[in-house]
Amino acid sequence: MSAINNKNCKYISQVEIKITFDGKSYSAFDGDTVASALLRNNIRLIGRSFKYHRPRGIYTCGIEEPNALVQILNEHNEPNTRATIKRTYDGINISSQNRWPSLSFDIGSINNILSPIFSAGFYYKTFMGPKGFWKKIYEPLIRRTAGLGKPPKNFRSKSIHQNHNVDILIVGGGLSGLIAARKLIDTNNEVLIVEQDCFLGGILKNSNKVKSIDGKNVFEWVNETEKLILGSKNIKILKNTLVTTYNFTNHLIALEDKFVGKKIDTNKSELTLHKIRTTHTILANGHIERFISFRNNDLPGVMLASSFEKYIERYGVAPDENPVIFTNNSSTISLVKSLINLGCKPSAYIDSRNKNDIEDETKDYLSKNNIPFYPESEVEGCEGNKKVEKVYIRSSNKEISSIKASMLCPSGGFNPDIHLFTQSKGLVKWDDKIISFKPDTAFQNTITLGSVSGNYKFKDLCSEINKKLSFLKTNELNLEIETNIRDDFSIKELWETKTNKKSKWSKSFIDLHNDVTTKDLQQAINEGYDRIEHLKRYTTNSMGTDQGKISSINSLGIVSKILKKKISEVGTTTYRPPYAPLSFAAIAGRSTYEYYDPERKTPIHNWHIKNNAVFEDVGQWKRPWYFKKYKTETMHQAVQRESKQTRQSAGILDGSTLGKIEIKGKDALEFMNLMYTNAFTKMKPMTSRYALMLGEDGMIMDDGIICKINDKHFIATTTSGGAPKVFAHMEEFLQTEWPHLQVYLNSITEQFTTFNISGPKAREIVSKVFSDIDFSNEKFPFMTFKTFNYKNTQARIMRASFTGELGYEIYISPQHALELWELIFKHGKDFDLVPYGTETMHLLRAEKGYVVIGQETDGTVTPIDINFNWMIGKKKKDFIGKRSLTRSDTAREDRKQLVGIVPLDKSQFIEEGQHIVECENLPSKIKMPIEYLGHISSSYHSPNLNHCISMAMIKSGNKLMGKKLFVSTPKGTKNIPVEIVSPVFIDPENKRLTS
Amino acid sequence: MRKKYSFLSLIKNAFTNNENWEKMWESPDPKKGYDVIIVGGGGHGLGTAYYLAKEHGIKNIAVIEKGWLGGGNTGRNTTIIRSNYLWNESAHLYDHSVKLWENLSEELNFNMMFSQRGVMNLAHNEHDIKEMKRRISANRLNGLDTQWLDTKEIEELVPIMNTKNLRYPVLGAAFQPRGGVARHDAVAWGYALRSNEMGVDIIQNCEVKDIQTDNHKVKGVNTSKGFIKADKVAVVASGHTSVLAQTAGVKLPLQSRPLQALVSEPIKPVINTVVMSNAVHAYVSQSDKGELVIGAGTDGYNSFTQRGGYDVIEETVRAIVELYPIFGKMKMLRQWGGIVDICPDASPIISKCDVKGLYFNCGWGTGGFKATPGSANVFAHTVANDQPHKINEAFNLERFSDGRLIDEHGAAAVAH
Amino acid sequence: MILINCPYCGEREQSEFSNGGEAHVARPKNPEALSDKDWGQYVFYRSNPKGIFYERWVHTHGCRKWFNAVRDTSTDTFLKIYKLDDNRPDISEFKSTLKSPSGEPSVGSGNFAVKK
Amino acid sequence: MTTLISTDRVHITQRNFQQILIRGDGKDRFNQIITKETSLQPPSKNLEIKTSDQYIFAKNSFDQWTLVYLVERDYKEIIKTISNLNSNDEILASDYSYGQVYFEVSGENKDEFLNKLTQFDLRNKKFPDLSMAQTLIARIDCYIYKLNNKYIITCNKSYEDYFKERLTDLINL
Repeated sequence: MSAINNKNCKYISQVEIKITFDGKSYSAFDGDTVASALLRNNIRLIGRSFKYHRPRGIYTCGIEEPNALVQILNEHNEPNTRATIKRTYDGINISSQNRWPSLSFDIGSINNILSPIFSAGFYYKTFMGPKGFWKKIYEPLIRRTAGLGKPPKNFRSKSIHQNHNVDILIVGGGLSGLIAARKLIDTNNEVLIVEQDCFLGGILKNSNKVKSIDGKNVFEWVNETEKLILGSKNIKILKNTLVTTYNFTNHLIALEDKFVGKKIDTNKSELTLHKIRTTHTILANGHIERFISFRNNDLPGVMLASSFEKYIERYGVAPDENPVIFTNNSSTISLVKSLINLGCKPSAYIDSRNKNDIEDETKDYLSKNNIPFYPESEVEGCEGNKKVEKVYIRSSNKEISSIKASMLCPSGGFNPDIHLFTQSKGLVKWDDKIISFKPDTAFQNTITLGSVSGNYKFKDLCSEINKKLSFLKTNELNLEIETNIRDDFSIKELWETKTNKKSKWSKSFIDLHNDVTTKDLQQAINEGYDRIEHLKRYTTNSMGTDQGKISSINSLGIVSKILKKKISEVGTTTYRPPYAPLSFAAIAGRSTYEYYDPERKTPIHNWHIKNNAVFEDVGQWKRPWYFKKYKTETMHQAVQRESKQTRQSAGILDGSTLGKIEIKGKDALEFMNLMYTNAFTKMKPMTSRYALMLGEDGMIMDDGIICKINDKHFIATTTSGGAPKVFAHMEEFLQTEWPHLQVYLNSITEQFTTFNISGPKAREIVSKVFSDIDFSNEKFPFMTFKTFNYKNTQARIMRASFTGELGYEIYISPQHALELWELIFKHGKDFDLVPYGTETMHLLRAEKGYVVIGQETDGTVTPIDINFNWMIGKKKKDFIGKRSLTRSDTAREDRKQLVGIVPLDKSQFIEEGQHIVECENLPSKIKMPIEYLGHISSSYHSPNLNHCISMAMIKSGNKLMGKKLFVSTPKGTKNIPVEIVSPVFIDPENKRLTS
Repeated sequence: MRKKYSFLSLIKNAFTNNENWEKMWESPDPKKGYDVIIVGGGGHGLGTAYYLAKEHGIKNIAVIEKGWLGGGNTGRNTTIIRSNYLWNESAHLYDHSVKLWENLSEELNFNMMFSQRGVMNLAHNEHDIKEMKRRISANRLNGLDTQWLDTKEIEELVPIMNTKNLRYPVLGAAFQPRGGVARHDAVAWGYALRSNEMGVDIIQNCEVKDIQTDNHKVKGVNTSKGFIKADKVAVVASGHTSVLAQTAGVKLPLQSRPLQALVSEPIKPVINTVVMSNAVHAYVSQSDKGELVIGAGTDGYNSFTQRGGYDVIEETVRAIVELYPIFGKMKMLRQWGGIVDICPDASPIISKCDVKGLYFNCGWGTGGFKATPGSANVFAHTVANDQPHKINEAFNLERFSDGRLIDEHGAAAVAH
Repeated sequence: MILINCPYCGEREQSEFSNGGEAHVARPKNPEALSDKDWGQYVFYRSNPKGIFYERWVHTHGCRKWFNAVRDTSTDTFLKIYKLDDNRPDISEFKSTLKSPSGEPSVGSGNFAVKK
Repeated sequence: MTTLISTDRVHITQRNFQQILIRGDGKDRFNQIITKETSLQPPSKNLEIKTSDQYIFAKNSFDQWTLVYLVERDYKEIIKTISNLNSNDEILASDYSYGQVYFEVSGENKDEFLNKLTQFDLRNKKFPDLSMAQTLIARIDCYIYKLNNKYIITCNKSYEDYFKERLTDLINL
């Protein structure tokens, strides 16, 4: 660790740890970031730039870093990690990115040699070669050189969300944030302070600018303040947490790293995403230093002045003993003082301001410490092999001299960090005193304090805060703040320095991350991309992972010069959230992987598991798809077995997932007549009816069976998928269209489990189970139901079936569900009762010609299309969707209608989804579209008929009974000859249902 | 074709330090009047101007854009191109577009970076499978190249995808090899370049306030730069189309909703095809810069803020982190929203209306970018001949009265 | 995310609510009397203003009650929330921030951050 | 009553209660019938709870009340109460006794713990004692009752396993 160590830095322990960078081992202090650790070992080269693969070093000391992105190999290869933020720990294994074979020798730098050809937007103007070349040759080449880090390894994170509801959120635990917090101690506001570092203090700990507060040194004042806050009842502090997103109505997102400086324990949550709902937001997130464009301003060894100062003060390491300082403002003198305190000395102090604008204190201090001083001068450029070796200075008389130096610290002034403020939809305004944008009109309850509001003075900081927080009616707080720099900030506009070097290869960068040069800006404007958004998209300026934090305002400055417009007229590009790259794992939180979506289970779910059910996802429900009788039984075999056995003896299905709605009230009958197509007026009590529900567009939305207890009390069942939609649909019309109707609704889906038993032997089985109920045909006819008391619970049995066999639907309280289900099987054993799943249910209902909503219907099918005219109450004045049934298109004769289809050759199988055509063969390569009559909606091999049966929706199907047509096959060109038949394949007269 | 771009042009300009590239398009002030005014300077609007000039010889045209050209939805979509729609009319319209995409770079001599790397729609349950098998069969009969992939084939095409160990496993996919992605900005810039060369005026930062009509015939438009006369006005301004139609007394059944998207930070190539998953609202492809471009669902309410709610981002990322485990260690770089104008049947409107000389092209919902060249081509035909082209005949305004809808919402919700 | 003040339950996260589209579109009393065109207007056409918009919300994951709201769709600001049976507030009560039909509002939408 | 989680600052037990869901207009006649059948006064203010150690009577929304019996009663009585209520046309009562699951959450850190699963504002000034709310917890529709410094959370039985896994998973993260 050869670099100068600032012993009296209080934020770094002297405990040594070992880190590995590109395979070599280095030692560092516990508390170092990757950047400060590498600087401690005098490592300058850290990566290769995005496009030209030029050598790049550490440019800043924070989130705004454009260059130092590294890969953390022992953390699942996490790419694009900011070295200036990532804290090291013993054993961390870091590798540089975007270079092959090695960092010092990178083939990619060929792009730099060819760079005159690769000007801005070059890829729009070439690579158009012969067809397909782009995909096969050019694109793979470009994609391989682009992209920074290598892809990470698979990682199932356990990061969580933490929601907060507070009155006041303070973003930033720096000087302004702490002053605001002290004013709020023990008031009745619930306050949350969010700080991105692991220490409070902000500028107090990151720089040498403030000497003392109320006579105490800054470290003591911060500790004293922190104790006061932690002692308060109403203020909480979140450290290592960065606010990334400012949503509408004061809802902010912040990311907390729970393993800062520690090895990640993968079965703990390594990140917490805080979702903060606040009444007031105080933005005290400070400012960001911007750079200056000059020749080779991307060489390793160029580092922003305040970042250099932060490495000394915050991390206790001086990256270089004699850096050159190049500034256009009055703030960099504090860096000089830091260096002198360490026994170092800047090798030159270049200040571009006019001689008489430069403060006397600065001039005196520089001459007292005989530091070479170049007023009214600027850096023309710098040179060196993969690091700064020489700096060229253009003095006030325009002559250029050069000096030896290994580090160059530019400072182009400071931008208030307005990213979050603009995300909050606030408007910013240009301020000529600080030559930057600053917050102006807030859109939400947003208050900006300190340097983020454009106020760089320390003296009147307390009065600004007291005034802005006066509405909170807290105590006045005034502090005596002593500074190492003159209080009023002065700056002279300087975006770039020109070079008189005419070489095509000399580059002055405006965006270090995406390798955009100032020449690219000029070229883009020449080509007509003069709107700032066009410029950004054409040159990709400030579109990198740093979003141009240290350079986007500079690009506006340069563009306004070229266009001869004021900067506020040029405007800014959209500040798109997040403020800094935000971990996907944290955004997802714990609601993913096994918790992505709930698994809803019926009360007898475990019985299904014990009996080898294979499950299917139906919405959030897990429903038995089929039951394996033996280990190797396939679905086909199981379904054939279950279907045959149900028709021959008896089968039972767990139908608990079907929606059930209880409808009761004085006007229940009128309501039901309006909601469904059927007429319920003449329907006798204790009977049930299959009913259809339409949308206002006349298309079928859901179906179900309605049980009428009396004119004022109904129970409706719905499809499993349709349950929430039908309940909401009923509530909507009751509340918004027919509030005069007195009707109440309750969803009772989970209050009753439902067992559907059907088959020739069904009556015997249920008679045994419910011995006190008379199941004879006379006493218990088809489509009627009985309510009874089962072990003191309300129960109901309805005679209906979706299989076409004699069937009963049993509605029982979940409390006795398993016990009853097992009792049914006990009795059912001697009648060969078989449990079946949804696949068999589909097959059996298809044999019977019953439709499934969502399979035969797809939102474009009316009741008439599937021969349900009988379900439409003709005499009813109105019901939802009725008017649409008579529209010209819905009343058309040639609409698609429901038909049955059987192959002429009984051994052939028709695939679902295939289409009905009139031609026997299809061309192998279909050029012109082929007319088709419709599609196969359902198709099964029926074990009861021993051939394939299908249902289809085809144009004017009713007129095509008996016609011979063809059905396409997924791959082949030979179509299957078929015949159009009635969709009811079994028991058309419904004898089995009604006997 | 005056400006010629090629590798040679890059080398020639390298010698002069890239200082004298020619201007792509001019940004003049509007003339008093034009034969045709196109309201909306996105891909569709600029494309319509190009085809009017190139195929119908109408050159006295102005494209009027309220902001900067290509700044609306053209600059805010996830750049996916496909044509595997269910109904014949949609399949023909979108495939007309894919055919034009296939040599648009050559035609405009401006690289659209159209990469036919295939588009895959994942099936997560039995209902998805049935719906996709039907769509594949319908596509095949319409001459499209959609095919069924089983899980093994999917894993070969997308090695980073986790198909089995997730809440709704991937059971298969419908795959269209001719689908893919393109560079969205290049479309607007390419069309602007070439139509400007043929004499079309491209007027930026000029907002159309209302459309002037006189007994059911269009007269011109009032703009922030004064009144401009025109015999024909073609409005192609996505969500704002219904606002402007209102000023001419025409009602459109549009609803404007935010549709959000996000990109990850750039990494080396990991995915070489486009993967869409409707059930979990997550669409993924990788841009040439290495960023993974991810599309989310629409927000549930009308809005023009080009933002949308944060919960929509969370919904999509929840699915993606499970579907692609490498995302566990990657970061989101940017999130934004476009405004998609949706028709009740999720199909567009490319149609005349009761007012003579007034035409509308809107209602593209989430399908706008992929349709850009095809839509512009048939809209130009409609405007030039005052008669719809065969391909966009069905996408008229009357369908909302007679009920002849083209419902692309896909099958109704899950049932059984 | 937007905070919505349910008239019955107070301020709740927007994820608890569902939007019901344009408000005050009463279902025709006698649908049979309408022409195809007029019936089509009721079923398919809803206004789509950029600016002041009268719309319906329902507290789906809460009290499940429907209510109305006036919202500025250019900035997603709720200007007024009122119950179903309250009468429709007059549009003059609300001042849209828009200067022109499709102009950007004077208050930023995050896209035009610079005060003109 | 089974204990799900028991740390020093968060305590969660799973309970079982009988419950009746009542719908009506809340006017005088409605109140009279309810008082007659249940011998309890239904609360009239939205989201308000009336409670004793025996029961919780809550008004959940404009036309809905829930009566949760904290101490188990003879189930025959509950069925009788429900059918008596239903004999009035303008009242709908449904038995919610066995289709729901119940969790009791107490402990000093209960708010911060629950706020890992829901964005709902649990602070007293927004969610006062003796009040209830219907909201989303762990992506599931729940009822949450606040009484003497503890919460009773109920949701549909089909979510039981998922809800319990979410609670137990969080405690050790």
